[in-house]
Amino acid sequence: MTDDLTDDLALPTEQQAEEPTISAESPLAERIEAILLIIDEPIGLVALAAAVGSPVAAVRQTIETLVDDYDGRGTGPRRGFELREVGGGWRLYVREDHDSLVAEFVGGQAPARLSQAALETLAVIAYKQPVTRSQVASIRAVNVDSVVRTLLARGLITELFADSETGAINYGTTDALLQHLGINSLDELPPISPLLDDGADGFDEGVVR
Amino acid sequence: MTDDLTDDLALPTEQQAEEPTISAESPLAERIEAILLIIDEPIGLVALAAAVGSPVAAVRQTIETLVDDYDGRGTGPRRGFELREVGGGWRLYVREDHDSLVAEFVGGQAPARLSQAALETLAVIAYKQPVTRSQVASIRAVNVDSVVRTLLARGLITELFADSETGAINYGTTDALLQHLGINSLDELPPISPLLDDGADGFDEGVVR
Amino acid sequence: MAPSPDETPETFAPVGPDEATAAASDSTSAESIASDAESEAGFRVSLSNFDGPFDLLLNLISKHEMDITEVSLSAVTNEFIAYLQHLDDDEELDQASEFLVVAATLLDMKVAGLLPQGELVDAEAVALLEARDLLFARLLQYRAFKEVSAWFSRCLQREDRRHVRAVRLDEKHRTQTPELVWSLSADDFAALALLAFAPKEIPHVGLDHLHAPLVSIREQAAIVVTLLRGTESLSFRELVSGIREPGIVVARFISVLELYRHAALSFEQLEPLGELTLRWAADSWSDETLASLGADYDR
Repeated sequence: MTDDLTDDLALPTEQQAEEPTISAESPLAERIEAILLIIDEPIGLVALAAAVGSPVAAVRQTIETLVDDYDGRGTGPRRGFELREVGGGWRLYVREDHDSLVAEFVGGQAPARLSQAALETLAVIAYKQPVTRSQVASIRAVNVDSVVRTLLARGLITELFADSETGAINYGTTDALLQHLGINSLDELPPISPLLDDGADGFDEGVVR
Repeated sequence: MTDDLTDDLALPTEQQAEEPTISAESPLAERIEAILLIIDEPIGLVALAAAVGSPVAAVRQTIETLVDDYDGRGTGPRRGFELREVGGGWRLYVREDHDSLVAEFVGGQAPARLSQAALETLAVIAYKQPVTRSQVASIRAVNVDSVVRTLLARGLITELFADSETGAINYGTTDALLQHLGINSLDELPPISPLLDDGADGFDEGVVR
Repeated sequence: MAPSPDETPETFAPVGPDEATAAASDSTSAESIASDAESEAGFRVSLSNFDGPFDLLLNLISKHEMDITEVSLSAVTNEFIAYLQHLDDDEELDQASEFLVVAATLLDMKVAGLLPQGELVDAEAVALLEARDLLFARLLQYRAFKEVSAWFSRCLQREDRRHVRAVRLDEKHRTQTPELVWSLSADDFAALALLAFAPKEIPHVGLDHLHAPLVSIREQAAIVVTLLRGTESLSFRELVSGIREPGIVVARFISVLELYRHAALSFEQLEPLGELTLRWAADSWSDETLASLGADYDR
């Protein structure tokens, strides 16, 4: 770390001056890029700040600069990759325009699509978590055992804890699901809350005259 | 794509002397960057040219431009990564200045524990070896690419040989796994043979009723 | 388990695979099937295409372009019942209970819709309202999840096409990664392998082999007769005291009803759910009556 000393000193002063020279030229950007190049899962701002030894605020601002930079809104050309915030952290992705090119290069079969039953079960778990298998089954009115197993095997859901009384396992979604959906947190799920709060009871006034 | 127009024009101008027509569809530099972002091993110029669908000469020149670009000799800032030719191929590396940063980050990560998905995949490889990735994927009914990468990186499995016909790589387990399991050879793995002969079918009789 | 043709008459009617019940239900739902054939000849779907009763119900409702909240459920009840006829193999029967619950609720509603509505609010009407509300609520909830699952599907497909940087660490950094935490013994590992090789459909243990012991209503009636004749009156509670098997309690109750039909006993109940008092009332009773008692329940 000793050879980074000058960088470490140089950086905070630039930030103190509020913006002007935060430019991607800052060594902080380089250090962030170095980390981004080696991670194999999204890295959150706090973890990233700890890794590069800079304040979170500075890291956040530099990330924004890098996003712009890669998108061609900086001084250089647009890049073939982009920086996305997905599943609770930042990660380098091939720019969408080039996905078909890369797909052709890596070959490989498209991952098997989830069945409609699996999708619906996944939706129930995402919105109702923590939720037991039998609760999911009663919402869907079908046995969901094998579907839950598929979702577990794919790492889209996980066992959270066992109910202290019944011992029934409660399930929830994983960060991997967020990544597969391309969203950053469960807050980004489309809202359907009015229907979910209490199932039966809340409907009396609204639905039945 | 319209907003790429300036890039399209900007980059290839240098190349226009030699190869006037290469930049027709999308910026060659971007396409090269897209491929470079996802490769594990260095990629040769010819393979790269085939991947991006451009003449080797143009690819060579664009690579040179990118090297300069990442080193800060282009229009943008210097990058935290660099493009280096190693063993006859090109690949992105963390810039050496940041090696200690990366080392600290990697070493400071929480002691790793294999995920359930990784353990199950490892078990499949252990009992089925030599086995290809797609064979494992079909047994697990999920895409196992990233898990296989993890197991490789952890030294628990290794590439044995490429299938003479398909070129698919066959994987097997390493001595490191034997050590973890506390056994001396694969023969000491507890037998689960009835399942291996015929996969799913044999299972029903064995387990149910 | 597979019923042989001559056993079929006992099969549970709404889901029975046999021609007799199919024909019977056909006649009740003939119009709806006929109108299906006319209006949308293509709409012939096997029940297994529907992912549960809500899915089927939702489909039927949307086919008629009705709003769930406004829907005249009697219009779709016949069709729903008609589709239940496709529930005809053992595996589907296992999953049929939810279908039957929904079908029963639908039938209740249809009946209530056909009957003249009085001002009178009785317990049954309230229960029916509750059942309807519950069905609406669950159906709405189901529809919400079904709709949002399309969003999941879109996002997953879009993201499937994306490529993320996921590259092995360079050799020089790989050695610096923390030691792997390993806690599995060879036996654990083998157990894990078993799990990994298991078919992704969870094998489940069928309950088909479990049969409740048969209880004879005739035998129970004989006991009731013996007990009642020996005393002036007896409450039903006393009649079943000490009996643990629900099946016997039920059979004994049915035998009481049967004996009442034959005017062999009278009963008295002062308030709903109150004590049920039984009295022997037969002027002339021959034990031969017992022999034919409960014949309706014979298998």
